Amino acid sequence: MLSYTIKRVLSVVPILLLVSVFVFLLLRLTPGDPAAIIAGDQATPEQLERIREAMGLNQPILTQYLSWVGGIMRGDFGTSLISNVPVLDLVSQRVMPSVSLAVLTMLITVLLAIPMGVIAAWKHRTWADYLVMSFSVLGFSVPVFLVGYVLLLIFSVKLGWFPPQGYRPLSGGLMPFLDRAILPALTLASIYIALIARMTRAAMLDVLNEDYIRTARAKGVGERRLLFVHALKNAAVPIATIIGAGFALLISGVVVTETIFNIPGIGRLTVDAVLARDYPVIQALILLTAGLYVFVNLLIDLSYPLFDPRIRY
Amino acid sequence: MAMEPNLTQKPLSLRLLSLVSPTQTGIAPFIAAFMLLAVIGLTVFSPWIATHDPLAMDPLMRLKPPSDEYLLGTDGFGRDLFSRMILGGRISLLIGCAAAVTALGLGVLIGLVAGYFRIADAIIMRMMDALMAMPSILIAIALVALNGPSIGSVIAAITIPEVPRVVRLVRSVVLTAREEPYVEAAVALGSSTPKILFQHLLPNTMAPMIVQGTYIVASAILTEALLSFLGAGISTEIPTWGNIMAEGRQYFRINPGIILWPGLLLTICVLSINLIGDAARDALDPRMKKREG
Amino acid sequence: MNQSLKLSLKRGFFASVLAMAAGGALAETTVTAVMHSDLRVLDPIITTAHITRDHGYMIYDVLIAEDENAKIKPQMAEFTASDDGLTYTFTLRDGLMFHDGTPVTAEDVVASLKRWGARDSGGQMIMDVTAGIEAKDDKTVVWTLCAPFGPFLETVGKQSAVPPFIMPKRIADTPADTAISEHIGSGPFKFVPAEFQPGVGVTYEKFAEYVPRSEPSSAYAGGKVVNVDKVRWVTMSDSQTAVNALQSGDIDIIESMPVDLIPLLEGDDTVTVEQRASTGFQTMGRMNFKHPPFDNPKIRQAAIMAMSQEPVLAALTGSPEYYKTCGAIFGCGTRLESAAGTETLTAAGNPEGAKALLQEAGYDNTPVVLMQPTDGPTLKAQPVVAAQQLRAAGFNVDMQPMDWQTLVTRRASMDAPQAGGWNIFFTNWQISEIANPIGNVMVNGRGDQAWFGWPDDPTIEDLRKEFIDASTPEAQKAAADKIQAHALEFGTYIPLGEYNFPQARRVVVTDMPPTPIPVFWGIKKAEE
Amino acid sequence: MLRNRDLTDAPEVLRIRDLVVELTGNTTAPPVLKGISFDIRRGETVCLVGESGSGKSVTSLATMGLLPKGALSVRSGQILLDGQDLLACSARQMKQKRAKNLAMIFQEPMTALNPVMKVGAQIVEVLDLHTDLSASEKRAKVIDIMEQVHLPDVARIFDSYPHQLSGGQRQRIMIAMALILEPALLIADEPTTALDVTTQKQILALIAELQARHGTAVLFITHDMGVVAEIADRVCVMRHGEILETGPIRQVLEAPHHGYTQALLGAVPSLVPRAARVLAEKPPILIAKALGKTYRSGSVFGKKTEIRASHDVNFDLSPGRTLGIVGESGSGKTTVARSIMRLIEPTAGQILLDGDDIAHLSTAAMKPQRRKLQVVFQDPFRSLNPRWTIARSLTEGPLNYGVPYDKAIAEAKRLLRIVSLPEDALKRYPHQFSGGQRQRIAIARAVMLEPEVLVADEAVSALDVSVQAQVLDLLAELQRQTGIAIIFITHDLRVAAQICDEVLVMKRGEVVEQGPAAQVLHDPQHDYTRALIHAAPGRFWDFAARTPLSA
Repeated sequence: MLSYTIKRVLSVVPILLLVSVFVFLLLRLTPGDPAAIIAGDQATPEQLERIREAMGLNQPILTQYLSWVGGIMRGDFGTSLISNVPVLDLVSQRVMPSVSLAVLTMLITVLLAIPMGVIAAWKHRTWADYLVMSFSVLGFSVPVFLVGYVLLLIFSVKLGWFPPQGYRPLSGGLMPFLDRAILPALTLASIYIALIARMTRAAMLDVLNEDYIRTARAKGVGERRLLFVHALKNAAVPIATIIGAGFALLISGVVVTETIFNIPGIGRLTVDAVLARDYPVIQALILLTAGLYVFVNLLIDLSYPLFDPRIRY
Repeated sequence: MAMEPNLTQKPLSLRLLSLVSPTQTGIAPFIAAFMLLAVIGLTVFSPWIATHDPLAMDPLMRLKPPSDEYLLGTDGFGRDLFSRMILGGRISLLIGCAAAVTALGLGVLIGLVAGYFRIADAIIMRMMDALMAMPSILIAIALVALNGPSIGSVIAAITIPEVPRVVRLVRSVVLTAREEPYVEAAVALGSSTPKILFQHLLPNTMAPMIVQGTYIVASAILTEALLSFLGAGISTEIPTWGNIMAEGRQYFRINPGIILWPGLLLTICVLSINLIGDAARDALDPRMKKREG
Repeated sequence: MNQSLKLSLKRGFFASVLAMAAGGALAETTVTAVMHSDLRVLDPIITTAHITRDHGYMIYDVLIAEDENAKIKPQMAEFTASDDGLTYTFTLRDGLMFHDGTPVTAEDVVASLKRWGARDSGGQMIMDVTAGIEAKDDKTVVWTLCAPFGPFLETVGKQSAVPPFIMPKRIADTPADTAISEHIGSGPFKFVPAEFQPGVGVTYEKFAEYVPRSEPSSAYAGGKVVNVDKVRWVTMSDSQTAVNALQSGDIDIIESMPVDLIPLLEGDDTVTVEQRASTGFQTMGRMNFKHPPFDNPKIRQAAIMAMSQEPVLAALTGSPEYYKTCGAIFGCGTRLESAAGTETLTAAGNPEGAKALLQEAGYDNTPVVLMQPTDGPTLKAQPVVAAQQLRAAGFNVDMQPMDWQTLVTRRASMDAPQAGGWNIFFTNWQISEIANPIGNVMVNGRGDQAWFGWPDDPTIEDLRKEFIDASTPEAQKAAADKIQAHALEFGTYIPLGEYNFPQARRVVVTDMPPTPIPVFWGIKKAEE
Repeated sequence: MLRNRDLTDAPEVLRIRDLVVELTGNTTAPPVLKGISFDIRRGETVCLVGESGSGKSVTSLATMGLLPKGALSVRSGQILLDGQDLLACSARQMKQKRAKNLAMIFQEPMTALNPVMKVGAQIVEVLDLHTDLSASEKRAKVIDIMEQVHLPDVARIFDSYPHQLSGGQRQRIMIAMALILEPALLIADEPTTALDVTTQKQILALIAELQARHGTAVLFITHDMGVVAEIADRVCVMRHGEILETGPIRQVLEAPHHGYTQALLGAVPSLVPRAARVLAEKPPILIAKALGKTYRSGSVFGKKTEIRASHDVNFDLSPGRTLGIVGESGSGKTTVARSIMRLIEPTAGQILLDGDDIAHLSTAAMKPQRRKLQVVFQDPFRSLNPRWTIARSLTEGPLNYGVPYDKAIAEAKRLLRIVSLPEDALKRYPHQFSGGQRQRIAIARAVMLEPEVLVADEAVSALDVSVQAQVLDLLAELQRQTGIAIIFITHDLRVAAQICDEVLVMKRGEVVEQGPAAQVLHDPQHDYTRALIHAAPGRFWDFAARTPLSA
């Protein structure tokens, strides 16, 4: 188990290295020039050149890459070219809103999607199944921002139940947090619920066809126990896997949702940074989100033995 | 005990035939196909259906509510929303199909190589893992920023994050298929590696690729909308559902139709494609799960 | 529905719980504003971005400033000019203090002026004729010129785009092209570093030790009395969100209220929409003089002829209430206003005339690369409408969409349009920035040294010299008229009219100074 | 020995009358069960025997009330358990009866236990559902039944997960679970088919032992006549959803009425090795010397593991001869076959094909050798590319070696006649053929290249016994005509006895005994070979001759 864990953790390193190379190349090939953004409307070409020099944008790409990676090794992700604030400070200011939104979404999703999927599989080819599946396909088919705007229009503008925008930290109390977070979380959850309900259903259908389910029935096990004790635990591995894979979906959903509901999270930070060509910020953020994605999936991988004793590391 | 033959044993063409039999699939795919055809018809024949030139602007007639003159009202430049919406669908569908074809082409090629050659496999899959780990929407925005918001760069931006998914799927199919006795038999019969790759293994990927292709079309249409929404979409000169909605964003409370109508059309279209994809999956390969891998 | 019920619903589902929890701790007043853009760059000297200038007015003070009658008045310093116009003496008033507690000295002023002079285009023109800036003692700064510079005080006292903000010497000693990393001024508000989140918001605290001048506030001059404890600028991803937030009471002010959304606020008597100042912005197009087809003056002329301001302004603004056609390159309602040469622009355009002119000029259908920003609400509309107008006149327009940041980079490229250059783009200016030939960078005709587009136009340079040398307002006006006439004929740039977005505020916020630049002294906020 | 018990006085436990099961919602298709009737008395074992698709498993599932929902349903008939009609019971009543009154064990012990629950808990669950015992009483009762099914180290196994147990142990757990409440009826659906013969023998003995102790009525479903001979009191022979013949075991084996029964019995290969063929003095075409394959998996951190899949295999094979490689699962027999075929590269020894050592040839160097060496795999449904027509599959090999298409097609037609398939088969796809037909096509494909050696890897194991006989005949006929040498990999001693000249017995990667078939099978020297032969079900009976074999 330990050696497997170490091996898995180490296998993350080349992936992140590749990510760092991809990101770096991608950005250095873009035509935008942060110096021009800083200098503003009235700058002359010489002024631009001087700013570029001062920012180190004139060094060879490899030198820039190495100094960046070297910095990361020392825990220094660089400084925003635009606002001159250390990237790590920028990110740490913005992490909590995104993380708390993501966690709330996960909670809502797991609480709703798994029972939905289980019921759909159990009531296979009945109206309950069709209802869950229809919702699920619909969840995949509606643009996230449309869901967001419709929720906003109904629950905030028309009914006035929730504030239309903003974020309150959880540290300020659960209610104020939920007041602002519930609509964004529901928006974000729409596609995620669709994904996980669908996967749960598929995994449960597979499991329900297994011989041991027939064995359990032959023992006289009741339906509820059959579903939630015998079947669900066996379906847990694919469900956990899709929760991990769906994490990518969550990240892109976060970007949109934060824009609609004006939440000061890392999603918006990244989009802003891309549009402003703030290289150090984009690099750090893509690397960090990629790292997070890899880490979440690593955790899920390592959690498999909890669900399935056959998997041993 | 002998095994029961199952559906996957039939050639693809015959399995596709079962798609058009309602007893096999239920009625949903037929409704979906009908809706999709309706949407495609609307967009393909948009020049004849459109009531106005979708590009002609009249800033003095901007943001008009729906009327007999402007069926769905006008947008922020005074262009006819209905005409733009049906033309926009054309571009959105085009982007979706182009992205799917490109992603499948690249993915199948890379996936075949990764699945069959163990040495290439390790390197390719590491790179795919890295690509998968990067948040796709952010790569897409960056790519559009890189090449400018042209149709081509939007297609590329949507395609590239899809490729690793296709590669993984193809690879897993190849890994399974290469253990099939008929592939080993082909080795024993002296067939060359390219022959095995392209004649025995490649056809195996077709069924999952058709299914995956429909899903990519659907998700590409959504991604295009998302990119526009985040300010990295195609220019407003070429209407797409995405940029019509993105422009309508700030007028949502004034005229929700600017977002809702294209959104509805897009949803119907994507929903239909997804339903057809599900039906294709059930018909072609009951055990293949959506977006797994 | 009665008002109180509506209000209580608006407060939200859980918000009442919040109110109870936070009850009683509301002693301090905070004004929250959504500004026209997001504050990211904090160095007001290195950038010309308006939002950074606005930030400068919060935390820094200036030596001299314009009052509401456009007269230069003392602010930090009294000033005297020698009769020959070669020596200016500034004497700092008492009680000036930086936010770190150190007093403001003449040394600080000298350093700040030098950094500004190295960076600002007007400042550079003065520096060209400057013999020296010296601190005579702690309170006195003497600025000597080697030649008279007519608009000296107007330039040092200007508000835009880069006013000479005064900062401590140690900060002002930073080279002019390196961004400063410490934000300490002697202005009426203090910057709160811990609450600065680029892309989210920035907070300013009342600087308790600030001593305002005793005279009443008048535009940027007079006593800057602060009546609130905190000012917070927040970023809202789109204007509709901001409107929602304004109505729900999350914010107090929207600096730049999209006209299209004004109907949403109608009937809501907690909110009011108004023009903050009488002058607004000029929107304009600039052609590239270096490359075909716009290296040909006739074709530039044809482009001007092809265009009409009203559709551009309508698409940009939405309601005639908030725009006006105006051909004056130095702005309408300004001292130097002139309408020479803009008859077609302010009317419906003259596509037929433009066509004829193109034919005459032998236009060979060379594509016009038109850069179109896809972001930025005040920049999106002009290129789209202009492209349509140019096409209608027979131009072959290649509209290339890009985000604003790309555009900013690309417009600096002198390469051919096919090799990453460009032919035409559009942007906006605050009227005060373009109100005279010194501030207005577009009328600079020094070829490669000029602003993007790089016109090589000795005539206009001579006319600018004539303006600087003019000793009377009448002579200045005469010179400016000539510049106007020449610019429109030469195609220096295409003025596309003026617009002025209103602001929206909650009625509890009052006493805002009616300045084009949003300043926050004087503002009061009533308890709810 | 055949059972010979008189149970006519014992009370009837199960009585099935005119049971008709149909495809749900499809009244036009012929029913799956066409009105079958039979009884089982207390302490009696009734075997339902038949080939695939005969409806024997459907009968058992219908009795348990476990027909797949939405696919199959009972149209009419009665299933009386101790006089009570199960078809009239509510779902709730059935739930209570299962495990308590009737229990079932399944074919696949690997999949029939819940992989994520400890086996002890899975047995305890039966008691949870049907009794009010205290926790300690339950545990004691479970330990007791686990001891009754002869599980070793019961305390440890109680807390084990299914994957930690062997197949035989899992099947014992299943039996323990089924019998813990001493149900009146036990349904065993092919309970030993997935097990090796030695394990099968133990499980059959266990069922018999527990039946004797508890007086359980057993409904035993199997396709294997050997097993029937071992365990049945009475036999019901089924085909196409009908019971063709019922009777006491001896009567059915000795004097079958129905033609189908007769054919079925006739197809069972005899355990008696066929007469040795005259050894033609030809030099061996294939020689294996000290052939071995070891799988190494190492990781940077974990310890290196080596799995010796096969070791020190030596044999030589002359044209026209058949070598059998016999062993249970995991014996390494398939590894040997794949090494010889060079689908994998051996790690030790030599393979001399017609004098050339092919053990380590590259892909390119191997190509000219491949045509001398062909293979037929076990699974007829996967050994032909489902997307290719038969013509394309058959001509693949010749075309690879530059044979013109016309000639290849002509040869394909000729071979199709030899394997008794119509010529128009060329245009069809594999799914249009039955398993036996496909296997014949696979054989035709293998001999298209006129190879010197044919490797048949469990080539008849997946086929019903009647089809199996046809395919074996075909192989023999081909060998007679072409003088091809055959390596026949099998786990089935009966098949080996009928087809092989020499036999090589493998156990855990080692060859334990080899020699002429008659000698090895008739007079085994090694304990393991003896155990294997001893475990072959029904070895005391010659089915084709309908007489007991004298030992």
